Amino acid sequence: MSDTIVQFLDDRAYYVASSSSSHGWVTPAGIIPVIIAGALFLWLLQALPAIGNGETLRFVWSWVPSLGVNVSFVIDGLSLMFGLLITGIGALVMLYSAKYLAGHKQQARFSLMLTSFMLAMLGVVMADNLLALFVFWELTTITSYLLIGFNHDSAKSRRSALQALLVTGIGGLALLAAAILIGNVAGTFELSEIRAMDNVLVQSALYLPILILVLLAAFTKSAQMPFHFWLPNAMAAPTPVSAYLHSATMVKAGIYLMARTHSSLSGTDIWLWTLTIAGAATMVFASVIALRQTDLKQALAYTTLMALGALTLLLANDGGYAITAAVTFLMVHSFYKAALFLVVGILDHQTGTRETTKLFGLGRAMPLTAAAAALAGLSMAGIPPFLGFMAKELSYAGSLEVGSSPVLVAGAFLAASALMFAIAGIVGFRPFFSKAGTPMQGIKEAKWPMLLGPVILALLGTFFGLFPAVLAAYLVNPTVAAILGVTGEAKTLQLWAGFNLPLVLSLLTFVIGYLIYAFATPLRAFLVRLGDRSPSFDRGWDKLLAGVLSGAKWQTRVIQTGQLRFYIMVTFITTLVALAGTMVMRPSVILPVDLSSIGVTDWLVFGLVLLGTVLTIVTQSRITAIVGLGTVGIGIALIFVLYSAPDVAITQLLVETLVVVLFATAALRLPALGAEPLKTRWFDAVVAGGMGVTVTLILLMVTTGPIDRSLTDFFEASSYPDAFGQNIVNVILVDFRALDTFGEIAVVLVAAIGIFALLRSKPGKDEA
Amino acid sequence: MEPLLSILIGILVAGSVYLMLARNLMRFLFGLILLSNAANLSIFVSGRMTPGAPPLVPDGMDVPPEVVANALPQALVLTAIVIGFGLFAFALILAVRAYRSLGTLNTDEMRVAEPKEQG
Amino acid sequence: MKSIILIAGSRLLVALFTVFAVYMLLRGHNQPGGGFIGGLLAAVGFVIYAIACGTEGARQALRFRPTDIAAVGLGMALFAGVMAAFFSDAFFTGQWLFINATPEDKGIPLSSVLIFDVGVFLVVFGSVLAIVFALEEEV
Amino acid sequence: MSWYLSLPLILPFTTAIICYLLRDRPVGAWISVIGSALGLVAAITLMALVLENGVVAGQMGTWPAPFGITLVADLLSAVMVLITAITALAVAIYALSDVDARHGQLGYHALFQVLIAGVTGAFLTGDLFNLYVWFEVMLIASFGLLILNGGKEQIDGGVKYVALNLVSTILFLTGIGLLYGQTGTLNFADLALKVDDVENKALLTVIAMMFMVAFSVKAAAFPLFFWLPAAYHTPSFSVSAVFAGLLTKVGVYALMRTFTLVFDHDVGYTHTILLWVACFTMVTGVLGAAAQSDFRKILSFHIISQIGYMILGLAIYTPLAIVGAVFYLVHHIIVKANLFLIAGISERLTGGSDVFKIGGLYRASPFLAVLFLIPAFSLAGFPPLSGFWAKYIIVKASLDEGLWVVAFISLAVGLMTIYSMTKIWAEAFWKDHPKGFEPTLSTLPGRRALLVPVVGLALLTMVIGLMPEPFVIFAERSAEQLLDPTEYITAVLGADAVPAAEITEVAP
Amino acid sequence: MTPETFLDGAILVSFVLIALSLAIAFLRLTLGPTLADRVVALDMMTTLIIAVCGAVAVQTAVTAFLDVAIVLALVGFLATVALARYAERRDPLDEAHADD
Amino acid sequence: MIEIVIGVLLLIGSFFALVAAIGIFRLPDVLMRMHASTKAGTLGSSLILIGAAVYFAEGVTTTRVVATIVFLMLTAPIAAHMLGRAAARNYKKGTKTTD
Amino acid sequence: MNMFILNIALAVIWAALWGSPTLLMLGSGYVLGFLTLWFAAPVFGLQDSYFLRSWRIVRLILFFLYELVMSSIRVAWDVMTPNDNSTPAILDMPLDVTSDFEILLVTNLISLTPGTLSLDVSDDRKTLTFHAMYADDPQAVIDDLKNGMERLVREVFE
Ligand code: NA
Ligand code: NA
Repeated sequence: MSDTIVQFLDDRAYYVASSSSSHGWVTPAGIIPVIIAGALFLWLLQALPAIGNGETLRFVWSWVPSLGVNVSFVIDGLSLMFGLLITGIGALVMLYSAKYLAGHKQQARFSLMLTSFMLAMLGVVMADNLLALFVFWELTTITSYLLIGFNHDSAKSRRSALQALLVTGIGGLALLAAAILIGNVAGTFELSEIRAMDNVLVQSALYLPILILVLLAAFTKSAQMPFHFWLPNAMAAPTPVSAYLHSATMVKAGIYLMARTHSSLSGTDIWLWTLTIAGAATMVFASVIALRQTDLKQALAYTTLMALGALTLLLANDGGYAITAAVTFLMVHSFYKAALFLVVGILDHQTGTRETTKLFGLGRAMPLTAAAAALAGLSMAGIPPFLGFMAKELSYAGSLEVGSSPVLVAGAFLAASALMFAIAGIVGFRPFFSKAGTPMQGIKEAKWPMLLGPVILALLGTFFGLFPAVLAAYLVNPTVAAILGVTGEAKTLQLWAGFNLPLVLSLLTFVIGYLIYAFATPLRAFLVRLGDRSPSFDRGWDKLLAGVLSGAKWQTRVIQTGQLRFYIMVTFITTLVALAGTMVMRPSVILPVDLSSIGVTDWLVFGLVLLGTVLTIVTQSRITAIVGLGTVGIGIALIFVLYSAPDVAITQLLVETLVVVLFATAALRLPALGAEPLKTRWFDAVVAGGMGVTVTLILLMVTTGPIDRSLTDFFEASSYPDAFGQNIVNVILVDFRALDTFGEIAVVLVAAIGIFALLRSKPGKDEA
Repeated sequence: MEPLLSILIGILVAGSVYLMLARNLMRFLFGLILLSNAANLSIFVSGRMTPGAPPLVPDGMDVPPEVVANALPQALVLTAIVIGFGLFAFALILAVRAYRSLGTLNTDEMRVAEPKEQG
Repeated sequence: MKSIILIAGSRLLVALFTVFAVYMLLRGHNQPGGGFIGGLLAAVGFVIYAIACGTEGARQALRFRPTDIAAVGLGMALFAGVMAAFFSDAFFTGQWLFINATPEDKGIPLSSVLIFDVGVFLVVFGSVLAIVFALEEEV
Repeated sequence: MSWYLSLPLILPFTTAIICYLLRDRPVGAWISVIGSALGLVAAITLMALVLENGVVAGQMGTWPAPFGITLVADLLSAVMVLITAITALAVAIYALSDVDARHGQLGYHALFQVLIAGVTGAFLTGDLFNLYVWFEVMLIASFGLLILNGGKEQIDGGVKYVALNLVSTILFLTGIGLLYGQTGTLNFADLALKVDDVENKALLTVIAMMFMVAFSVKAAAFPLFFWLPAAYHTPSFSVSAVFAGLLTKVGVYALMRTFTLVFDHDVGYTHTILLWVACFTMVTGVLGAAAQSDFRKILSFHIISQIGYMILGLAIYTPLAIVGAVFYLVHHIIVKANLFLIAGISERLTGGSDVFKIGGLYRASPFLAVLFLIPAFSLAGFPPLSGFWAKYIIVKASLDEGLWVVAFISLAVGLMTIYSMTKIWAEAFWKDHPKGFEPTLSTLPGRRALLVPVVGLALLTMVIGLMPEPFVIFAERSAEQLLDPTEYITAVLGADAVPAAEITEVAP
Repeated sequence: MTPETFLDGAILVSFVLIALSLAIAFLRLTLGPTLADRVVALDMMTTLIIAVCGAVAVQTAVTAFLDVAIVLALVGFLATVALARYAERRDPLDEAHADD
Repeated sequence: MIEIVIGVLLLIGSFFALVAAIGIFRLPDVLMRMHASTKAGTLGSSLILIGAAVYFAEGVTTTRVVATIVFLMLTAPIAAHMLGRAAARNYKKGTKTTD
Repeated sequence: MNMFILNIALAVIWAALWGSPTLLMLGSGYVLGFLTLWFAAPVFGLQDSYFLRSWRIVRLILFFLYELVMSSIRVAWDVMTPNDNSTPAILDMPLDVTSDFEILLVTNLISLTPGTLSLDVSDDRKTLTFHAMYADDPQAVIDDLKNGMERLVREVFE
């Protein structure tokens, strides 16, 4: 490891190196990601004709074949659409960021994380192997975490990052479980193979758990109620991140997952109703909250929630209209929402604020920004001839054909679209064109790298509104086919579909939407009052975390008490329960106990040890206890003497003597024993007695059974002839089992070293 | 003798557990000694007991002429005694050192590594 | 707490203990005894000396640091095991050399096993002394 | 053959002796590094041998099994020895900077090498009593390291550590005596055979429980883990790293060895209990971590939690589950040791270990940040790091057996692990230092020795994560060996020893 | 009565007497009252065990027990010295309470 | 015949052992008790050991027994002195002084 | 010279312990003894007065054994008879022997003989404190010891 590397990677050093070029934006850190994203975009673009023709491309690299995990990618309509959005918007956002963060001392890290995210996200939508998909899924979670916390010195950022991580983390784990179950049911992790098996999942006994797990993953990632709350908080990230991750791409990973598994999991009531209810609830709830916001970014965040709800709601169905609508809406939303986020970022960057109450009439100062905002806003508002209009029409059409409750679904769409209309005005129109307040002075138009993104995105919404057939042919139709698993279901994208119910609903949308826009301020005040009284999921999450944390603390206080006595008690009780409990669960008989061979010396020894033990226990005097221990030691040595173990007896005596010596010497430095409070000792006595009885019973069972002496027979036979020693015990120690002895003397040596160190340690800083 | 010794071991275990559950670290150490002894005796008794016949090969013979005590458990016990001594010595000196450092032998009051106010 | 009687006695005891300890060590392969017992006995002798004359005197008498003696002992024991490698045997295979061996009598045995036991002796001796000295010198 | 098995033991002992005799000179630390490097070579050689020849057994003193002591390496043993050697080398290098001359004089390097020898011995031995001896070698060395040059905290933690470990040791010893009394043998392979002939199987189960309790203390399983959080945050960082990496794993290894090879007669009872133990261990450990704010205390409780995963693998007792346990074992040693090493660097840079009272590391060094994130996210089970595969296999094994609750618990515990790791990350790395000072890595004295092992271990984590296939295949083969002991028994006792019934025996 | 049976009887009687002695010594050990009393009792017990070793050696015709006796003679001394030193060093005024 | 000698030695030895034990039990203070244990105890054990030496009647064993007795007689008084000195301090402080 | 004697003595003890007084055993015992002495050399204060007078030794041993038996019988009598006729006291006796070994011998022998128990030797080695069981006439007890045991010991080492 060379010092220069450390230095290079050291932030301060790096910052010094990079600050010289901090005024320009054409730095490696700024440009390389753009090049990568652009190249990937172009590469995907060239696959468009093939996919348009209904082909799919598949690449397989074997990764962990023994676990059935491959890195396999498939490019069909769905993944290509997502891939183009990811790389295309990615390239624009990265270009934008190159300027937005130019000179920021952590720009390089930012670029690295953002690029990593893009690649991970690309992996999610291209992966054919479910586990590979999971791997990329989790990578998006991690990179998202790091990006949300990019302003890491702010506690709010850190909290938001953690919240996002944990909520999507729950989903990630659910996805892992789902993947395993699906793999078990289908026998493969390859999604294309699973799709090819007709209804293999739906008919499986594990369908319900699989579905729940998959939806948990999708709902958390795509912020469906009740997991929505992390998304607005994620706006703590720099604006390019919000634009890219939290509106255009990552949050749609959940949508992608539902779309991807649509043909394998949908078609059941539970799929239909779960998605419908979650989608509708999210959509309506988010649109109401959106109106409450004064921060433009927050308002956009809630409309993103709304869009995600709408997409979920549409994916609940398997009708052609609904799915076509979903695909179209997904794309258009990505265009206009990314554009608007970037616009808000420009406003923030140039004016220093994102508050609707401060931003008015900037159209003159920032004409290009205003134009992009207006175009994107019109698309969002669903006004013809923008692509947003078509998406809305299809959505209404789709909602009218749902299997659940057309009135309810259409109603929800109506409410949401109207609010979307209003917010499009608030974000895309008012800051630039409203005369309701005085415009800020000295505001300049942003530089082109920042403008390029919103302008292109806004123009795309317009372009495809005018020429929907292009989009339909190359992307919408293949995507719908990929989702539904059958071709030809896609409905036509058209501006004029005749005077029908969807059109009526559209018109109604504009009227209501305008009213909301006009009365936005009083409405907001009312909603804020309402909101203060309503339960907040965000606060609920905090409470949940705090609850878990205080539960954890309580548990730790109860278990890890810091009291040695408690630890020992639990250890002994555990032992007692394990042994005595097993003796109850697995009873066995004690063979008859032979008491005839007990002689007078045996009783002598018994008495000696017993009395020594009792003396040690009852005395309040240290030295009496030590003497009592000595008695026990002598008694035990006597057992070894009487039962033919002279070596052991000698060793026991020597060791016991040393123990007494050490105790007596140590006692010179230690305080008197003192009495133990007897109140709690009865329980100790019960545990102790239980242990004693248990051990005795086990020993009786062992010793009344037969004994296999084959090892000893060998030692007796070989000791002298082969090992040249008459003391069999010693021969075992130094020859047959010399390794034991070697370890044993190592213990003795290390004990000495340890003790020496213990006593010679500096009576350090913290000692009295 | 095995049954009597089994009972004796039980008594040693009970006594040692009772001592180890005391607050005073010295009593814990007393209990430790007793428990070590009980464990050694368990091994010894598990190998069965033979009086008056140490496992020695008499001079001029290749193997013991008659039944001698089971040598293997004796070797194991011997090893265990010495190891136990090493461990005990360390524990005892640790107690001395703990008293010097912490000013108490009452384990309830030994709360430096895991202070009371912690979570 | 100096005791002239004990000091006088301990000087004699050190020698007696040491001789007896070595005796127990060497005969351990055939009679009760061996490295542990020998090492413990030798250590006990010096412990008595340390109690009588103080650890400073005992350390001087010992000349080497007790833990060094023990470490060398462990090295010897290890060497006794590794020796087998020179004779292409497994770790800790006993290597025997019988001096003056006749058909009836095996003669004087020299063996790696003895080296091992001496190692055990030294480890036990050194370690016990290190422990006792350290404790004696505490406070 | 037997020298290949002995060498991983001989080397650390030799190094320890030399280090101790030269303890007053600064070269001790370097001798420790050289010795560890040689140990690694020996471990790699052994691994190569086992990979080529299958289970390798050697008889110490050339006395035939089951009479003499057997050293035996199956794949599990070999990989544990290898990973021990890797950890040892990493920590020995780290110690060049982390351990000062004072510690060296008190015998740090010798104690460390003996610890490694003890751990290695425990992994290699094929004899129950010999296992006890190595446990004690390891234990006494850990005692010494734990209190080395210690202040109040270390002594206090040491008291609890010593007390509880001694209790477990004595239980283990008693269990050995009882098992010998019932079977008349100590050799694992022989035990595996003799246990089948034992008439009183109920009593055998009782004795098995004794071993379970004893090893569970060593492994820090619920509810016997108290000693670990009481002590692991107190010694020097290199010490706690090697403790965190290796010590509890020896307990897990012992559980895996005995409860596959010997005590497989009442799996429905013993392994069900292990299953409960595993779940409670995972949960209490991870909750304990959530309650902590000290860098090392958090990590300590996570050791417990992850021990739960390993025991879970053993408890489920299917081939895949054992694969998971083996994989987890290997992964966790690398990752956990590394995190403790990083904790040491963090303390040096920030001057504290309470994550709420330190900060600024991310700003200070993105390099260190990456080095932390790799093991931290690996520990949390994020793909594509080593921990992911470990977690995946365990979860899959539980789901395969329909153990929904167990799978749920392991996943939830994974989530809580993420929480703890991000707590460290957010507080120590992201947050600015509350006292305002800005740590710098590039001027830290001795940083090379501190960073080399961290980088090395992080790379290993990445390699396992990105190229898990050989490791999974390895774990599969070692699981096969564990569940069908024929190869093990044949290697130790010879082909004749295995009765026909045992050969055809199929793991449940 | 043959000499052999006399010897057997004598051994048995010796055992009984020594056992009795041990019991009495233990009583003193328990009663104290001073530390020195207890140590005297313990020392006495050590000496008695030496006697037991001698008797067992005769009973079993195994000389190995005499080795135990010799070791006991050696180390019993150490224990007594250590305890005596404890008794002497301990300041009775400082620790006059519960301890001894 | 030699059995009789051995038996008598054992009996006398154990008698003295008992005397010593009763002595340390009955005599009024610790110094008096030490008289009993030092003298009668040592003699008792020694006689029993001599009995064993006679029983085995071989050079090595006799050497060992003699060594044991010498050890005993060397150490027992030293131990008694150590203990007696400690006891005497309290003795002087407490009950009576002589000179 | 002194060392040489001690060394020979150790070699003899060594050979005796092995029970084989062969030249080999004596030789090895000598070597071992040499090593032991070298090892323990600082232990020995190298006083002179180490000259063996065997007949005086024998006389001392016999006298001592007689006293030991007598004292034990005396103790036995006192223990067995219920009345307490002892008059215990702690006495000081001037000490003429000077070397370590002599002091050791004197104090040990006094302890093992009737009615007396050595307690301490003063730091200047001039006074022996002992406990006497029958100190009706303290001076008589002291004189007895001086003329008996101490004289015999002194003569051995003269
Ligand atoms: Na089996
Ligand atoms: Na089996």
